[in-house]
Amino acid sequence: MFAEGTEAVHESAGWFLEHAWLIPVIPAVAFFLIIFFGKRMPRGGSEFGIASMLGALVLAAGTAFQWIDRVNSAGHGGEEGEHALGLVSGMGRAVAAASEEAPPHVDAVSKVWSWFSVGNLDVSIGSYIDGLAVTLLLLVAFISTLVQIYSTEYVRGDRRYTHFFASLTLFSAGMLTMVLAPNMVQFILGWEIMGLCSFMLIGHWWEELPNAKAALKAFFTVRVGDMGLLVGTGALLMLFGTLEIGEINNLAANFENGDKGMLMFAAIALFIACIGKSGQFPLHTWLPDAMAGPTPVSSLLHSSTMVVAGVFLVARLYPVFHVGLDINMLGQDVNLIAVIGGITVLIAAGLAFVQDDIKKVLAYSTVSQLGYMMMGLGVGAWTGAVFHIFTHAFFKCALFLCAGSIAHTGSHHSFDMKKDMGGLWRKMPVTFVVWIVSTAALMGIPFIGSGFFSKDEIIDSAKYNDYKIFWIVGIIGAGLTAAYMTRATYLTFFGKARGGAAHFVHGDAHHDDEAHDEGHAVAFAQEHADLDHEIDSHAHAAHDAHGHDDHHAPVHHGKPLPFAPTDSAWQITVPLIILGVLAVIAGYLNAPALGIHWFEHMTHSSIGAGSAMVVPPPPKFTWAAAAPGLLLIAVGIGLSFFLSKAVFGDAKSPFKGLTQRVAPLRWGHKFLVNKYYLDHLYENVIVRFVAYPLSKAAYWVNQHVLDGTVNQVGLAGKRTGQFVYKYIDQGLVDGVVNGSGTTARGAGGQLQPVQSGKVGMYGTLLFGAAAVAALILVLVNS
Amino acid sequence: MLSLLAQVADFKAPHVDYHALAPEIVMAVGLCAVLLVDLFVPDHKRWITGTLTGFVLIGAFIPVATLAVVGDDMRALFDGRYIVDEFALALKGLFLLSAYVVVLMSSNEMEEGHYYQGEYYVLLLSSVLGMVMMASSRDLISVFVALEFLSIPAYMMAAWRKRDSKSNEAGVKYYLLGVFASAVLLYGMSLMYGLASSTRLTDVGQALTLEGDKVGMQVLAIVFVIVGFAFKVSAVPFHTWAPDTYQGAPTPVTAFLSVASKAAGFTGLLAMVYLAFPMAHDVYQPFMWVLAALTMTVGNLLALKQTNIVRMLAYSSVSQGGFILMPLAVAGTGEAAGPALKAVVVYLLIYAATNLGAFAVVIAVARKTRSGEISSFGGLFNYAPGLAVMMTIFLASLAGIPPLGGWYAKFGAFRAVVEAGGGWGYTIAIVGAINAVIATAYYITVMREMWMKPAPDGDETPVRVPSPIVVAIALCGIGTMVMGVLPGAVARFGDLADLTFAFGG
Amino acid sequence: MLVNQFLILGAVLFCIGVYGVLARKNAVMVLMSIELILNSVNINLLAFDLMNGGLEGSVFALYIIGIAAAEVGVGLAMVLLIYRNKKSIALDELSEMKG
Amino acid sequence: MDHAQNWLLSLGTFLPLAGVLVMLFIPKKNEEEAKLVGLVTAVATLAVGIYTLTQFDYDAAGVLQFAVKDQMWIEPIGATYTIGLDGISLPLYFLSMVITVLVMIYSWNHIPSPGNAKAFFILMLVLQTGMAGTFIAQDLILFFVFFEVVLLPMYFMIGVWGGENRQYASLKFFLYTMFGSALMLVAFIALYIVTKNNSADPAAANFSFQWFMENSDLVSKNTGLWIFGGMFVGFAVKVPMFPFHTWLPDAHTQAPTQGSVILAAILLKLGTYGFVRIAIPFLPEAAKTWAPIIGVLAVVGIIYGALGCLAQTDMKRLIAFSSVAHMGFVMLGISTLTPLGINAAMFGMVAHGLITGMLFFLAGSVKERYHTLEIKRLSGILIQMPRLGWILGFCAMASLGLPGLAGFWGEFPAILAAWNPAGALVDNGHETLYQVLTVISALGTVLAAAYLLWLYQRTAFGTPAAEFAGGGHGHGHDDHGGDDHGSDIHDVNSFEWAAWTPLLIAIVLFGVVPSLMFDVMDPAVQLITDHFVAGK
Repeated sequence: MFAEGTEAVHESAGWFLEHAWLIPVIPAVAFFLIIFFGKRMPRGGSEFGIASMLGALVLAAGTAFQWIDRVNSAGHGGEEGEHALGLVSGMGRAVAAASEEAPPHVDAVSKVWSWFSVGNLDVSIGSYIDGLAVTLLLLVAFISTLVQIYSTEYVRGDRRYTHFFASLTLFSAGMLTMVLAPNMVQFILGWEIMGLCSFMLIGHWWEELPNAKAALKAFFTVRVGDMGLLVGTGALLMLFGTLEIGEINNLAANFENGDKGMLMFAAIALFIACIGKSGQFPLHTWLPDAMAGPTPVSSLLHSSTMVVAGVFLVARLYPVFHVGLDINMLGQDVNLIAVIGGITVLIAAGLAFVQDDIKKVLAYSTVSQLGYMMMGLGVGAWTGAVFHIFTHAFFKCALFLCAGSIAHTGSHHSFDMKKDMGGLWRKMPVTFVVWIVSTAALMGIPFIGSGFFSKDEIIDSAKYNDYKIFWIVGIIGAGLTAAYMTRATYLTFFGKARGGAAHFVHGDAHHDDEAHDEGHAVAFAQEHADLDHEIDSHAHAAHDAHGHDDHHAPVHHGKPLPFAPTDSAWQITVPLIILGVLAVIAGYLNAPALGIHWFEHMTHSSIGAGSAMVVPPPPKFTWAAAAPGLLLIAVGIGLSFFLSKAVFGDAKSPFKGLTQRVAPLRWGHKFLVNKYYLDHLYENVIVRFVAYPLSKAAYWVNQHVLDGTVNQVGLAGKRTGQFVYKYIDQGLVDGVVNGSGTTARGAGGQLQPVQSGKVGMYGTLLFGAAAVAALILVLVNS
Repeated sequence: MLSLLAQVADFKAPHVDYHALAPEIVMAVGLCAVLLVDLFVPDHKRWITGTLTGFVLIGAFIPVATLAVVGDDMRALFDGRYIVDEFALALKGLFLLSAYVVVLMSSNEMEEGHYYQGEYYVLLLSSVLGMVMMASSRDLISVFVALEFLSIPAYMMAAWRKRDSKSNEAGVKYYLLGVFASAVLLYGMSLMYGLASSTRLTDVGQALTLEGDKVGMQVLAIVFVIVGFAFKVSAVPFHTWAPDTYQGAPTPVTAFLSVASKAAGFTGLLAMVYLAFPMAHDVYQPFMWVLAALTMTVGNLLALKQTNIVRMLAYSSVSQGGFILMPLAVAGTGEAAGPALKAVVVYLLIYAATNLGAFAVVIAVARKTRSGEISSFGGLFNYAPGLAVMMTIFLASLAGIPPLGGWYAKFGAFRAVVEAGGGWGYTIAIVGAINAVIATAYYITVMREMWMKPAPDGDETPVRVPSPIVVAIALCGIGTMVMGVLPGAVARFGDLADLTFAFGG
Repeated sequence: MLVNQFLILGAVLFCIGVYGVLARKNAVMVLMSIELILNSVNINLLAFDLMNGGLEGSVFALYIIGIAAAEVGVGLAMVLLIYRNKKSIALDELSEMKG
Repeated sequence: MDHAQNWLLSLGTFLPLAGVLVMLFIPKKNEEEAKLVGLVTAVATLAVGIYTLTQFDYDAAGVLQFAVKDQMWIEPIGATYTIGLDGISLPLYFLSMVITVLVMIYSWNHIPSPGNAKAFFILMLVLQTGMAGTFIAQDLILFFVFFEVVLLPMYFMIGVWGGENRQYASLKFFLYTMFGSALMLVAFIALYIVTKNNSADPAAANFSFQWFMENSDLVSKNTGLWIFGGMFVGFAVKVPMFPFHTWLPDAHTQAPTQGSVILAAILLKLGTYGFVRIAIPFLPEAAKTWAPIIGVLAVVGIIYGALGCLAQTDMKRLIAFSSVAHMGFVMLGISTLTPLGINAAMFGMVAHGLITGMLFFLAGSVKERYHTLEIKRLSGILIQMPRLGWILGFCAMASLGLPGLAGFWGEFPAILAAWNPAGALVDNGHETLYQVLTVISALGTVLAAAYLLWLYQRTAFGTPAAEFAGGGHGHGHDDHGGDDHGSDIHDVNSFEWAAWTPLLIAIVLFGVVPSLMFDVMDPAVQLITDHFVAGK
């Protein structure tokens, strides 16, 4: 039934490389095991999930090792290096800065079976292993494993514990399927499975309307982008007559005299899918809402899976985008990918400043970092972008898990930094350390954080590849990142303990239940997203009515609320520590600053090269080039810390602050005013120069224009639907039909008087008709 | 005077083929027998007349059958003025069987209504005899005589419920308009005779060439003759009598009129079209086209409005008449002549079975509900599922839904007009197709009553259907279904194409 | 020619008959008008016979006369029936069924 | 192979009628017996179908198998009794049998008001014959007859056992379809006459498909356009394509669950099947001209159906409108005239049958439990009936075209195919039009996600409305019985499981292994599309 694929398979490619297709199969099987047997297992099916992820991880590791072997042996062989020659003999841009030697070209290991063939289209299924795929495989398997372990504690006692693990496992399976995909069909398969699982996971606590709506929004927004994926795939098929990714890349890289417009169209269409999936401007609005899901889900979604799928697609089909969008062509100072990525970097970073919800800060941070990756791909820094996927996964996952850890045992299940956090660094040391390390990585602090190496390469490439605008965007973004992360760090870990962190529950406003808080947080963002407002009160009423006794509070069933903030159980801390360590060291796999180009070496062949495609090699690292960025980072940290301390240190206690200042008020109004003015000045400095013009406006635009647009589009769609239905369908089209019936009956009525029942009338009719007929026919015929 | 005598002396009795005439003879004898029996049986045994009539009809059918089996060529009698061929036999069979079903339907009606049974059957038989003669007539005189023979008893039967003013009205309207139409027809025939100097249809056909200096007269003759038959087949605008008469007449009579009488009208029309007008198609075809289109459309539109089931069926039969006319509107000569003739005959056969069945169900239901309103059919499916299903079958067949007979009838008609082709052919086909849909609307109204509405008075006691009516319904039902599923297998009527030649055309 | 005058006579009779049928409300008058039409037909037939020297027209006319008698017999019987039920033979009153 | 087991198809098609005959003699009050006979007949028919599956020669899926040929049926008009099964017919033929059995199982304790199981089962069996017959008919007249046979049973099914507005809906259904088939019949006859008159050997003319396939070049372009137009109306009404679709929402909404399922699963396919089997191969020249029109209408239908869905407040009506959109994809696939597109369309038909059929089952069960399908009033199905809720979610996902489930293989290849319409269409300069259509149809997938998820979020998520809160799971006061609406609410019962499981499995199976169907259909489809390669 299955025909062995014809793709060239190196005779000794290695067992793992050839059996990489098992990697997604294992979690997929586990998914069904969990669905069918999970409830009966002692640990509710989580053991299947974790075991499968471990299995996948082992296989992925094996694959990675064999891939490394393969690259190394190819490097020694040397004869394959000539494939990459075109790379060096480029257009003269930045060639001088090229690293010592061109890495060898290594063929991907492809193992495919015919899935189905229809018409003249053959679709295969299997695995397509190269450096890029290996990177993501390892990453996904690894992060998924950790997140699953973390989740065993985090969602313990949840009423849909088993479902949760099933979804997580399927989610990973989907991502792995996509990563391995040898052709576009399998790619879409994995892509959409992820979309489905994100829907299930974000809406995990679907009893709350906002969660359900967030899930809907996530799926729907991504689906809007998917339109591009379908259309773009169609265009690729038309252009190249195949859907095999390897062939497409080859043909695109050597695209000489085909329909260039169509290729550009395909690239744009595909990129729209990436915009939706990777939360790029202007379709990023679903991402913060998606925080409605349980924190491990946010962590998984935002680090290694789902959102990087879009970036992965661009990286995977890089020749299509590179050629289609004229990246690295002389005279092309901007291109769509870079522009979208750049805009995303800035607006998301700006937005991160005004968030109170720690997860939302991280969410916008993710958006911003994804913007970096896109921008990197847009300026030709393929390696930097892919490496940024790699490093970002570790530290972002760590950050989210930290946030979860804080909420779990630190802040009384709240994510509100202003209300429920502060001063936690003493009480949650492990979390704190991991957070600090990961934040450093995110900020791009040299040597402490892995983010430095990857981000810096993107920024440098922008500069050396003559994309000056994006170089500026990059360093400003780096500064902003540093600043908002400092603010978040300060709010969370420093200053006075507030609210939940101080073990103070705000009366009735707070239910003892994480989901509810998350729900409220999301509800804010969702205010405009309601397709139908009328249902809200209804749903809430129903919710209140049925009480909380059987609710899904993650912890309450398991153990009593801890008395004071403290680090969580080992299931949470161990993954945190591992991730924290990796957040530091992962960067050293490719540290141009230290002359390490190992990662580039391993993945280089995945970029693709050909007569129509010349990607400049990464520039040589110089501290001078990195200096502006580092300077801005430092400024960002310093300024932000200073301002945060000033603003939040006092301003968060307006009552106390006021009473303290009420007495001086009697003596010197002016002094108070000044003091007060100072507070506001700080606020206003930030707000005016950073937050207000940029963030507030962006947020406003975001909420009212973009989000509003999304919702308005939804509403408009619904209204159009109603209009079409009411007036056109039921009125016109149907009306014509019904009308014709009425007409027929009416005509019958009109005819009835003829049938008067009078014989004389009948006779007249009889003879009259005959006479008329005779007259006409006689006239006609004579 | 001498010469006249000399002619008498030369007179030789014509050769009479008694086998060919056997059906007519059997009927004539039977007619007398029924009349006599009626005189001598006591009142409470008058049902014997009905039974006897049935036997007479079957007896007359036997020679029809034997002729069909034996005869592979046509038998011309009386100098070609009376011809027995397959066409004639098919229609004779149709008339006899229809009449038999009508007898089955009538027996209880007549018996329980205390009508003059003997006379009724005698009239029925004579009318059928007229029809049987019509099928063979190939001469103006015999056509006319047959037409009157079948009509005059029918006038009386329509008025059979003497004390019911509606029945009287039905009879009088039918009579007056019928006679008037006959008179017009006769005038046309007289002109034809003047043109052809012969009453034989084939001779007339030679004369009506639409050439020479008497074109106006020819046209007038053709139009008047067609009008006469159009009245008989109740084509619009000569249909006005039909609804009133159908509604007023006793239901079995209505069934008889709407099926047998109409078929007889078409028989005469066919004879005229194929033998007398073949060269005048420029005149009769446009006329027929207009008639067909009008008949289908007006009949349908008026039927939509009806609330009385019989009146609805009356208009329905008007519109069905339009479908039967349709092939004649474009055919009659050339390639399409054969299919058109076939289509008409097959249509008549299938229509007879279906329509009679529908009337039989109406009679059966009316025995319980005592109402002719469509709404009285409400809930029939609940208390008399058999009747409801049969009625559904008949109505669906009338609507032309496969696999019931009606579809094949319509198919044949459409095929004939499409085969004739040309703008006129396709246009009438489209008109017909649209009308087929409109027709469905009112048939389905009845189905809806039966299946989906509750009984109007809530009375759901089962209907007791007398066995003759059961037999009638069963015969019609089987006929309808068999002709739908295996239309090709219905005896030899499939080969009617040869008939065109049998006419000598 | 003589025949034409017969034919014209026939036509005139026909028209008078038709007018009678259409205009008269009295059933008996209508019957008589129909007789007029039938007789116009007879005149036509005989005239054609005269013209063509055949006999068929005459035979036809004989049939028509016979059948007309039968028709009128039936017709009068019906008129009688109506008269019994309605005490009127005005045709306009026969419009119980319509539409 | 030609005449091997040529009784098999006749048996499979007419066996249900034998069951009907038996059932006629069962008194109306013996419901159990009637149901048993009906079910046994359907199962026996399915067994014949399974046997057919096993005997089918999959390597020769392009040729007719189990064929009865050269058998005259109505000699005078040249109608033959030609039947046969090839790769295009097989899936639909078998699907019709499966659906009938499943619907009967479901009906076992779900006979809708006003009862009368005997009549209900008889109608289903008659429907089964009509549906199966349509797919095996290889003669235009035979096809037409079977095509029409399904009309009346469905009319009664809607009209007698339907919802409040059933009479209007059923009448509309009936008249619409009649209108289409009347024109279709005229077109059939015209095609026959034209080929016959233009043929060198008119005596050989008959109505078998083979005759028309062999003589498709005898029809002049202009005539062909008109004839195609007639067929187009007939089939388009059945599909239904915009703007002939307005009967569908009414019919679906008012039909009993079983009726909706059969309607969605099989009856709509008669139209699309007609396009693939009859209109396009018999009139290839006309098809080239009509294809863009079909494509445009299909895409309009996709968008229009989706917009219609968004406006609905009734769950069943929403599903009904979604059929318009889905059949739009099928028609889009057909309009490309490529092997890929037509294969996609064929796949889409089966997938839509499975998925939408399943959705209608679910709607029926929801209605039975809540006595309403108002989306506003429903919520929290997942809490009260978790299993049913998950199945609903599964089907919604399948319906919106999630890869890995059957629905995807109808939509995605259709979109791919629309990018690359047949060479003949490209020659005629329609390439750009088709590309625009592709983009718009892709928008349709987004809207599909919107309305289905919206439906799902509204009905399944959240907490149950107070009026229904009495029953179901997870509330700690399950058993108070009570007199509120909620007391009917229980999760999926065993009959429902029995009826649904095969569909659910099939949705996954065909989603994962689409080659199961593509391999069967492809050879037959290739034959049809030979006419449309570039330059021809």
